[in-house]
Amino acid sequence: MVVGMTMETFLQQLINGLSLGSLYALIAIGYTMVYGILRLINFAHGDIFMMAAYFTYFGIAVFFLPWYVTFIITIGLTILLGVTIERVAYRPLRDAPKTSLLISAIGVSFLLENVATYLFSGKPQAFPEFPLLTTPFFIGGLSIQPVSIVIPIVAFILMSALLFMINKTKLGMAMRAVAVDYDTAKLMGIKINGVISSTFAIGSALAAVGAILWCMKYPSVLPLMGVVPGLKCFIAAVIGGIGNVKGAVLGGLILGFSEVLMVAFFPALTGYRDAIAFVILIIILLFLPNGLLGKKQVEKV
Amino acid sequence: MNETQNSLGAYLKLHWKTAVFLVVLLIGIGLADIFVDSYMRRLLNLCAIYVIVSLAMNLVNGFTGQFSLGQAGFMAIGAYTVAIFTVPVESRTAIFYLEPMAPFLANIQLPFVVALILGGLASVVVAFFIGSPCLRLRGDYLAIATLGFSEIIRIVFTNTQSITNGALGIKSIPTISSLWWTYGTALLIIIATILLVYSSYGRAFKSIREDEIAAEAMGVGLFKTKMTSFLIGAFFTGIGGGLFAALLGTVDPKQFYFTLTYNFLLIIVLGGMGSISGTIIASFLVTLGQEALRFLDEPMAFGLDLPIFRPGLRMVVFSFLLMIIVLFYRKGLMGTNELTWDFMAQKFQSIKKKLSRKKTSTEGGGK
Amino acid sequence: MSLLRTENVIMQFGGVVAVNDLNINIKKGELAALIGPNGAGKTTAFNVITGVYTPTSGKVLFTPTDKSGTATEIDITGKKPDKITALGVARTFQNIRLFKELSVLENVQVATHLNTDYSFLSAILRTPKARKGEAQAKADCEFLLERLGLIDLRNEKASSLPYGQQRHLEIARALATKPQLLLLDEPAAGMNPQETDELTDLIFKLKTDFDLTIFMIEHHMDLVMEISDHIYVLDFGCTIAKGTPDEVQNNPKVIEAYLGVDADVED
Amino acid sequence: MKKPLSVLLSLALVVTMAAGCSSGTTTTSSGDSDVIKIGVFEPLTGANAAGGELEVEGVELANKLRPEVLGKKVELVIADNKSDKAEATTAAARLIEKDKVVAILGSWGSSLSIAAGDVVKTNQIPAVALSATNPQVTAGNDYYFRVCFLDPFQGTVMANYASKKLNAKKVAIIQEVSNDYSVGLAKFFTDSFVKLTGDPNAIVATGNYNTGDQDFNGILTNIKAANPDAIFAPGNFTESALIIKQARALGITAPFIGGDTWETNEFITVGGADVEGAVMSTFFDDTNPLTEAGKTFVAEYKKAYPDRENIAAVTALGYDGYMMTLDAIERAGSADPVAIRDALAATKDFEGATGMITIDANGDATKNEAIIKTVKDGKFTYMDSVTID
Repeated sequence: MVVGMTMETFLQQLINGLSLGSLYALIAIGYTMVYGILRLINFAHGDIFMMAAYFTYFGIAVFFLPWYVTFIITIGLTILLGVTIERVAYRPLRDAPKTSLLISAIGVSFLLENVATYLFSGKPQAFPEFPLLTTPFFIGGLSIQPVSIVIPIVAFILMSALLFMINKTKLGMAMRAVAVDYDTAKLMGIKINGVISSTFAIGSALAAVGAILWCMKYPSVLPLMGVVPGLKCFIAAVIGGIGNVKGAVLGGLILGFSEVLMVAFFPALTGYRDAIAFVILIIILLFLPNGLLGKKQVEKV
Repeated sequence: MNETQNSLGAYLKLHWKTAVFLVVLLIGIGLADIFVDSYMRRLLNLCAIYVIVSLAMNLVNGFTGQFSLGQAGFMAIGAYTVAIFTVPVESRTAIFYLEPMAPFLANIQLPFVVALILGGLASVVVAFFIGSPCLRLRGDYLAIATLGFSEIIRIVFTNTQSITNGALGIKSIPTISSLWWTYGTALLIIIATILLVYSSYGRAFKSIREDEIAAEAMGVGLFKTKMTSFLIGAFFTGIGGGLFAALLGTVDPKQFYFTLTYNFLLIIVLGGMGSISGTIIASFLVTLGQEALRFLDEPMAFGLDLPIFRPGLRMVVFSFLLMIIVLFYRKGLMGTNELTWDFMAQKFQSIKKKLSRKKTSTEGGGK
Repeated sequence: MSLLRTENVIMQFGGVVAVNDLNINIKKGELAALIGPNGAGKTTAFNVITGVYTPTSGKVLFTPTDKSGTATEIDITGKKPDKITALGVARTFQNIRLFKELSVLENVQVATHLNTDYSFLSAILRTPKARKGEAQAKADCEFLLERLGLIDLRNEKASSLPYGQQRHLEIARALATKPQLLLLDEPAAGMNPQETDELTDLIFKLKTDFDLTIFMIEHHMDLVMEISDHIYVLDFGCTIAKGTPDEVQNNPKVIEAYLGVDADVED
Repeated sequence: MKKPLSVLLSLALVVTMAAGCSSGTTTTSSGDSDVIKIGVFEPLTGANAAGGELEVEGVELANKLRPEVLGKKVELVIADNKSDKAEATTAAARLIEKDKVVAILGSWGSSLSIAAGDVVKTNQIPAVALSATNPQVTAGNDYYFRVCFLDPFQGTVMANYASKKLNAKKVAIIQEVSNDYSVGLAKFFTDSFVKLTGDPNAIVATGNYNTGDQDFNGILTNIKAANPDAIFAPGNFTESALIIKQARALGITAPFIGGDTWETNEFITVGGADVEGAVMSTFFDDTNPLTEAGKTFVAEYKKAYPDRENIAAVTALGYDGYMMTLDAIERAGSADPVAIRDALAATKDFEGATGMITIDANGDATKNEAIIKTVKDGKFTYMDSVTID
């Protein structure tokens, strides 16, 4: 059911899809990195994202810090949170069965949500406005918020930086080694704990950047705001091939565009929008179990 | 095979403790059914439903080692089947007041038991479609895919107005209040699970949990066996969902948000992944515990106006407990053990030994 | 008559060729051995035969004899491991893969699952057929445990057994699948000479008593030379020699590639 | 082999234990004490927490003003239903069985009230819904009453407003498809608006979203293309505020209209400048109380919460619910639940803060007046009151 879709409307939808997809991509990278190294679905990632949004909210709206100071503090605190979670909830279980680790991740997610509800109440908080970034400008009938352009740019820059780090630096090499073979990497004298902590630090920092940009575009902060983006971004990471940074970005974009375009072309189905991510997930898993850019994994016998 | 073992008499001789126990249990339920008030009755009913659903989850997650998070979705299917088919025809126009019920359903009303079983079967059918792609995949993908499916089910139920009444949900479902419905079903399902787990099929489930590659090399078909366990689990969960709908008298999609599954996860982790008795105990502990911890949400706990006691604290404490169990008591209450007579006798012996040893050691210290 | 044949089997992982052009032919009733230095691709060959890996190219052919006594050759290339086991190929694992949390008896019982002829519903309802099947399976398993000297340990957890007995249990478990071909992956690994001798005897006896054909990877050369009818030598994935123990022992390629380089492997 | 059946031991143990402790608790509270307990059944955590808290404020304020009836102290027992139906039925049962309340007030969120409906009905304890506007709350239930108007009425009010005041010919609807309130209101609005305009295609676009969604650009871009004269978007305040924000960013200038749930501070704090001019129907206006009781309520509220800028309508309804129930207890002359029910059903011209309340045969308050408010300078401002017969 397409009601006279004009070129303008279509272009507008593409812009919508690009900025949403880039946000998904930013968060998906964090999932992919942790999964690549620990083979763990970090269920708490969406909630780390949520906490980052609260940190920013408190910095600007409650403590009246300048935005740049707040951003730095937010990223710092989020890194601390992510690394602490790994330290407390994942590290002790590293040699335990996979299931225990997964349950622990779910537990952390559940705990963060409940703590946030308890501390900050279930009411939404208004995220401070950044008029410079949110006041739209118009090209013809197209409305574009500057933040919608900033998001893909930031996502692209961070992805490139990350790829450089992974491929060219010593830490990146260590990460790749741990990802390929945990035990051998250990024997090679790589400091596993350090590498894993760094991974969580980077993943959390990306979640923080994602949260700041997300809230600029969707300015309300809620304890459960991380749940749905968290799930969707994990799916984005799987679509692209989990463990692969470029794949996460690709997956994020695919997901963002599919959601928006489904709404655009099938307005009657908008109620099913949240289901689309899962439908794509199942299709991908059926036909490309390793995602679009993922490598086949062989189990050792 | 020894012929006498087949006779009832011989069986009773061998398991007389269990038989006596069963009789006591039935009398206990009967007494409870007569004497408890409706609040307690509701809680006890909820406990039994949690036993059913948790047991189903443990069959898949604990015994077969397949990490599935689709409980909420399967419950929703069972619950909606019961709701749709048992709501009295005459009150349907009032309930479906935004959009009338689809004509092919509008005049079908089934007895509760039929609807309940139909709900279980419906969730088996859905489970088959979910399982076909997912059970071939690596374990952690199953978790996310089942979670996803459970969300899809909820979203579909929200949007199919003429069948499920969408967000309005269905009310006026004839309710059950007697404990016999839930406890009777729970008992049947517990017994079925025990018999299954201690059969060749149960051992095949466990072998997959222990080592997929070895299991396959021993002739255990991975996909088929996982699927069997998954479908049985879905059936039980659907039944649990149906009872849930009949207990509450109303269903709507929001009840089946995926966080509902976390309740059951907590139960099986607490009770021990792969322990039937652990699951049963934990179901009661968690359900009754959630009620008992209500004071945490009340500002006036202990007669003190402490600001830390306010709504939300209960869930914080609860999720904190889950973390503690996962981190420090990874095996839960029972591990993979069962509370059998032998097990209890052993425990009793070891405690006795410990006590007597302590005694002697203190005596020794006194000299 | 050949029981197991492979035709030009190649197994490649990315750029690494783990098994290159493997051609073996194991006759019914014989005891064949697969030897070669570490990393030669022996276990990979086993994994290809048992279906854990699908070979990059080539064929695996198995000729089981059914109940009526007729033997048919079946292409088992790329079949699922459980299907291959059901046809009559059983195996043990080099790095012991027991079901650790299950009891000794249960470990063996799992292997009888493929012969269950009743559904899970009859198992739940404990129908006479299911009861009979269960009892029969249990009796079979206990018999096997008796044969492997594990009967007194039947209720212990598998993980609590000492190493040597775990290896025995692996064999018992494999036998419970009622195989025609038994693949043993280093059954004597980690055993002292006396245990190895006992194991040699045991393997020999089992072979006759259960009418087995055995294909075995082994590093203990004494054992291999003593009981094998046929030996295949693998190096870097290639078959460098095959023949009777005498022929292989005197093959210069083998001496150079294997015995010569790594002489202390015999210990 | 072990004796697996003996696993069942645990089950019996706990059943008997539970049965034991339950019989212990029920005997403790006796019927003829000198307090009358009234249950307050509200979501204090979860998605509906904000609304629940506002209603509790109203009930507590009323309790402070009138703490006694029939010479006995009235004690409020507050139960959190966690915005969750399963919890709701347990919480309601707990209020009745354990706390021995004689009447129940609440809950914010029609579906939670509906869930509790069977419990109050079978236990014969009267309940008064405060702001639950869904017809299903009282339908077929002799024990549920309410002090607010119903969704069909509210939908008609807003359709009239759109058609007559805004002169809208074409309207777009954005509904929260997972929220019964939103879906219902959208439907009643549609029916009424189509009837008013006589144009079956008067609704030019419909967008659905789910609770918790944050991105509405896709739906809004479609709506922008349909170019409506007004947009009706009943739903949760959080999502609604975001919808309006994103609409304005997309360059949509059509006015937004909605229902009573918008009237919360969060709607304004989240929506900021963009929700200026948004119009909604509601139950009560603190600057123009319709009755004497309304004036008293406003004065007392300002005394109790001097720093609050405005008073939510649901708080006034909480106040009314409590006062009406106490009035019924007084008229019944006893704290017997069934007598209270009968007295509630016979309520006629009770002067509440939100207007005169008469309970009709369905148990609903017959109110024919709604208040229309708009957001002006960051405040909910009285615009109009609409009477429909």
